[in-house]
Amino acid sequence: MSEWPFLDIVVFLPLAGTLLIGLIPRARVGALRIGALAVTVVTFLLSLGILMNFDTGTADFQLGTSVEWIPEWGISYITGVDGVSLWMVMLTTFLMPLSVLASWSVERRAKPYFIFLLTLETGLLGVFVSLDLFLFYVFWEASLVPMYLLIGIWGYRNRVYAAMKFFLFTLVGSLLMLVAILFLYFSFPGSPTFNYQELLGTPLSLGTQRLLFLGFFASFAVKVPLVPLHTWLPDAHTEAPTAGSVMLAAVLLKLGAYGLIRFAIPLFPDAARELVPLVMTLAIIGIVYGAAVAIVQRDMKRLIAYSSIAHLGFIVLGVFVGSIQGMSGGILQMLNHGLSTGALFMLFGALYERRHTRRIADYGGVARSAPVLAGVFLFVALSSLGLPGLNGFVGEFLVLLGTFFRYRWWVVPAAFGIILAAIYLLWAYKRVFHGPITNDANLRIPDLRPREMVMLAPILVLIAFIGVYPKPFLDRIEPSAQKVVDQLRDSSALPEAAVGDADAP
Amino acid sequence: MTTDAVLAPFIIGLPLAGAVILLLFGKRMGRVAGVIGSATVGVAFILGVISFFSLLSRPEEERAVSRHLFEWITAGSFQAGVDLLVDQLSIVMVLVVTGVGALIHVYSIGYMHGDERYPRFFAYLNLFVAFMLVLVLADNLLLLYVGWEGVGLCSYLLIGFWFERRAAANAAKKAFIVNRIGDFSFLLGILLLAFTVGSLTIGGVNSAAAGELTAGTATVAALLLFGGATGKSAQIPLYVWLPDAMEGPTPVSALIHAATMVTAGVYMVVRFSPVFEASGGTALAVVAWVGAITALWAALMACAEYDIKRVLAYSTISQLGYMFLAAGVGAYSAGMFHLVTHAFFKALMFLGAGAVMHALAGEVDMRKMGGLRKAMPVVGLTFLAGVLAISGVAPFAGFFSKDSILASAWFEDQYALWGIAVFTTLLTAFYMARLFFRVFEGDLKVPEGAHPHDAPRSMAAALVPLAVLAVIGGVINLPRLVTLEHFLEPVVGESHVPTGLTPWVLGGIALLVGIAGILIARAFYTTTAGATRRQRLQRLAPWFVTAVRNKFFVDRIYGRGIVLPGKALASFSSSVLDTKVIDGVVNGVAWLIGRGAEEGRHVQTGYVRNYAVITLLGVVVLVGILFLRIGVA
Amino acid sequence: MSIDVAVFGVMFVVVLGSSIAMLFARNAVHVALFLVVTQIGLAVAFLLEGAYFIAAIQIIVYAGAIMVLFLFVIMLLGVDRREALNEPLRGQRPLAVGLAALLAAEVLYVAYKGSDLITTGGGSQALQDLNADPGNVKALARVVFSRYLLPFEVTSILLVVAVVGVMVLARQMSAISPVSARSGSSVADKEEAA
Amino acid sequence: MTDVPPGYFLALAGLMFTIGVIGVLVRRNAIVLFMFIELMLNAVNLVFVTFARMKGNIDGQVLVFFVLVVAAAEVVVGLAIIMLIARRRASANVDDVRLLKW
Repeated sequence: MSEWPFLDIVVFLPLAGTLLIGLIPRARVGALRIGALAVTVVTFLLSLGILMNFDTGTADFQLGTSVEWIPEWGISYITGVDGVSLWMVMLTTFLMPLSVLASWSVERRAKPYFIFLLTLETGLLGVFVSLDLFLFYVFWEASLVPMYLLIGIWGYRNRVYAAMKFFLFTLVGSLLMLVAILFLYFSFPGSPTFNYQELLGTPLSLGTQRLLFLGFFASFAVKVPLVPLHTWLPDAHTEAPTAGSVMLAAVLLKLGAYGLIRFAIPLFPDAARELVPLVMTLAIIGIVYGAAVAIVQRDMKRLIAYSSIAHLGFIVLGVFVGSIQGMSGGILQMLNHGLSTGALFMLFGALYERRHTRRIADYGGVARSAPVLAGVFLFVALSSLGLPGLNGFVGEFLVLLGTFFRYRWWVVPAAFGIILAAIYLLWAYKRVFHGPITNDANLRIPDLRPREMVMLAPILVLIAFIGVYPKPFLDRIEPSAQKVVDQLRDSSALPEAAVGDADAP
Repeated sequence: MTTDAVLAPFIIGLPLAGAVILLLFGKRMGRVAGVIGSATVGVAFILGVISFFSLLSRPEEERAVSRHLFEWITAGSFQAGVDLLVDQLSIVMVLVVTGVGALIHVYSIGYMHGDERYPRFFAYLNLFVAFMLVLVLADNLLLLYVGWEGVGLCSYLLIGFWFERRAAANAAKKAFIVNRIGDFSFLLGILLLAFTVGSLTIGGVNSAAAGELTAGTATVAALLLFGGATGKSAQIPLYVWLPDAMEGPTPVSALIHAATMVTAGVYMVVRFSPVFEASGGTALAVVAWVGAITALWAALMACAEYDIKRVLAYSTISQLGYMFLAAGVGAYSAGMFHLVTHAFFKALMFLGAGAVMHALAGEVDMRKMGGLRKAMPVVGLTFLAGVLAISGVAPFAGFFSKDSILASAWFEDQYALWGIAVFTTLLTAFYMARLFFRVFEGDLKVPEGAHPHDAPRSMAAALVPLAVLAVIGGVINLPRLVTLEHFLEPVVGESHVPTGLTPWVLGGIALLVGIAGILIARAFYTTTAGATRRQRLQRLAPWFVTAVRNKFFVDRIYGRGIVLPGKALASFSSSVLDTKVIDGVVNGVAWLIGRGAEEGRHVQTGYVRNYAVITLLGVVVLVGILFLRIGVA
Repeated sequence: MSIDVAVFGVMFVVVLGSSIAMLFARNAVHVALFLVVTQIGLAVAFLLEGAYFIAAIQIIVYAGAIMVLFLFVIMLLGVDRREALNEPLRGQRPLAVGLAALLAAEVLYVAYKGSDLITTGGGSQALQDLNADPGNVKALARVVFSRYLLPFEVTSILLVVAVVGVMVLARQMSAISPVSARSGSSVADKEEAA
Repeated sequence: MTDVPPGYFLALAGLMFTIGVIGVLVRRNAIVLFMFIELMLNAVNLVFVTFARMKGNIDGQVLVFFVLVVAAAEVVVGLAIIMLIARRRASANVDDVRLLKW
């Protein structure tokens, strides 16, 4: 069973699925939807094979393949998953069918839409499983294009500006990364290779490491996004169609954090260690700034976008504090944010379909006309603001705990972000769902339809499940997380600030 | 496994299951929802009683059983499980929560009758009870935090139950956010303890507090935890949410904002008393003083309030202050005792107020009421029991509990605190009597169109038992007889009530002060002469009256001082930093490139000959470079 | 030696003079005629350097066929059109002359410094021998049909492409005016002659 | 064969080429422009022939042969295009054809 190359099949199945979609005539929108749904569902089911065959006990890469691609230049096709990428792959395959469901109302140019959506899935999955820097870069850029088109063609009014901004921001970042990759490639002492695992051992001076780290960091920081490189996100989120927002928030943003964990830290551990204060400062600024700005947004999608910035700040903070709690929490939080923010976008997308406005002020009292929608929204919002018992809390708590273990005072502004999260989410919730109905258009908003319930139910179940019993997730994350933490920490210089150290603050 | 350990998960599970069932299928149930909701809590209460007796049946030192359910969060060396602890303290809380909770559920069947979201109400109530039980049964600070935030959530849901009303929606949001501010502090406390102690189990934390924890760490940890308590238990400076929370349905106010949730802070302080003790006095002093000042502060505001529910809300804040005062002077069992009796009489009064509102079509302004005792005798009588109990009139429940707090303060040599507490007793008796006289005594006065009627059966079914408990509740801690104090001793440590004449004298003073308060209120509010006396008194210090009527401007100060600047800063970030500065740079670069291209493209004149000249220039330069590079010959 | 130098001198003056005259001739026909003179002068230069065949085709193809083609087109477009004296592009003339002077200086410098350097192999003598033994045309033919066979064939393709291209253009021209068809075909004819 | 030094021929070629360049740059009639290009080609031919003499083999002359053919093709197509443009715009002035500006 495990001989099956599940991983590679899962990665390329959506791309193959575009051929299927290509065969369906353009006018048969219904068939297109069903086709896309079928492809994504099958992909998800196959990805369960990855989950089942995953060996919990090891931090090594598993289930991958390795074939030479362009041997002259040391380029190979190498894939594999570990505890970090496993969940990212699962998150992608899990959310994709739901995104297709969220795209049910796409009538205009449905065929290319679904083709791009499926291409996007392959691109994203490819990023998460590539263990060859060249391959990684190819997928990295490949995931950019379909998203750009999704925003630029199926977005809302200001979509071209948003798509362009998104594209240029990310492109500038990734070009710096390309330079860094090439530099690394040429400084590798052995026979030239892009193989990630071989490159890990490249001897580099600290100065070089620092530059290369910043090169990678530029790309990932834009994608995360860290303040002040974040302004593409609100625009892109606001203008993107629902499924685009979902994938953007849930998976695309994770590429940045994932890249930091997979590439930036292990490849340049000394530089990473040295630049921890910088990255942590940016992360914390992101937490507080993102949340504060979210409070005053008038546009619901913008608000959620800014909340993403705050959440991603938490993730980066956890990744860089250099403790296993922070790292595990950060990785789990990547999953959590994908679920809850994805669901928030789906829910608001559903609301948008009913009312065709994103302005918060246009709503009010919706809980009366659509109680189930309101209830589900509240549930997801609570997950997003870190209510204990739901998934967000587990990740946030671990991040804070990890931060506290290493950098005591940094935890205060980070935890302050939790208050702000409550403020912006509940205030927005109040303005949208509570209060009297002042606008007659809100009087007859249909409640969630069965399709939407089917789309949301799996997410809600997972949100509650991770909140109550995160152990299966943490168990699989921990070995890989530990490995990265070890790389980030110079064990000789910093003693393990283990739980139980009784030194007083 | 022992009976109590086996039962513990079920005590939580029943209301939780009720909540889930009601949320999912409540819509189709109609009135049955109320019955299911009440039944789950009722059965949970019975299970609690069984557990209680099972605990009692064991020797005193074995009355704490912990049960590990499953691992929750594990990362590296950090572990937090879902563990339940049944001991003397938690079982008392379980009994209060489920007992009072069950009565209020029953009451709600009548009170919420006809509401369109009737099943939803019971779902939320059940969910609340479940979270509250998680809070009190948790054997682990992190799990306690789950309950802690969970009850906050339910409080949010229930305050905003009538979310169509703007005030209700605002109050709900305010409650949650203010609580979150407290929780921020609480969470930091948890992190600190997790770091220094390494374990978050109650036993682990408390034994570490007794042992290796330094005074400095303990002080910081205790104060951070207490910061959480000020939010949840509505103490200065975070009490502002509670009066607004009265926008919720009255049973909610009774259950959450009087009897149970708001006392969670007190429970937590008592639970982690070793941490507070370990700080060497500082933390406890802060707790005591915050409690005392809050008690006085809230009592003052209660005197000027006309909204009956808000009077009760301020009174709750004030009484919670008493409990913290008790905890602060080390009289944990006294605090717990007052917590229990307060749960009885305050729930009773809230329910009574609810019955009044129910009868008067939702009217809450006491100026529009009067003489209702004749119209609704059951309510009037039971309410009177509550008033007497809270005013500390012997032999009602409040007398005993309040007296033990006052005595503890006195014997801990905290005379200033004692003085404040006694004065507050006077105020308490005054404003409660004022409320009673205005609403129930005098000539019949009702808002137009209202037809006052006595409480329906389901409501009376809750009022009467609570009234009985308010009357006789004191017996659970009759000095040197059956004592709660003694029962709780293994958890909170011995309390030493001295013998001799002093306790009697102190008790007498408290009693006299309480009666005095009632008499003053009678002088002011029952006769027509009272009104003129009132005016004369108000003229003495008009600024004070204004200040009290405006709640000392606290809400306004918070609004102007924190919320507004915060919002302004956020707006600034959003509209200036983000759109002008950062996006300005981004768009500026784009503009610059565009502009440069716009200018630069004029190089393309379209004249072939122009291009040819440039080409020639290139050729000349290239040949020149070749000369320089390789030279000739 | 003397006669060679004299011939070279006369050729030099004629070629350069008529080139410069091209610059100043207002009328396109005059320019063309001066160009013919230049090319004939060049043919003399070729003869001087022992390139007899090239000298011949220089006169036949260049001065003959191609220049006739030029004249043909000038006639078609109108003979008496004269160019205006003014220069609409600012700085074009001084810039052109200046840069050209620089270029000339560079080239002349190379000619002055480097003329001896590339004199390798047999030098003039070897070429003289070739011209003597198989003869200039034969020697040329041997090289063209052996070493340069492929380029030669490619050239023929180029010519075919040019022919086809001109025919396409001629069709477009006939869409503009019926007269043009004739000129198009005549171009193709000339081409074949070349 | 002559014993005039090749440098003189090269100098002549260089001057011719320069004159051709100037002509292309200053004249505006498309046909005239073309003729100056021919002049430049001729200058190059002279260089080739001179080099052939200097190197003592005939390859340089072969190249002239090719240049000639290319020049012929170029002239044919070029003149056809000029004709086309001149007919459309009633002018053979290169300055009039500047659609590809900015």
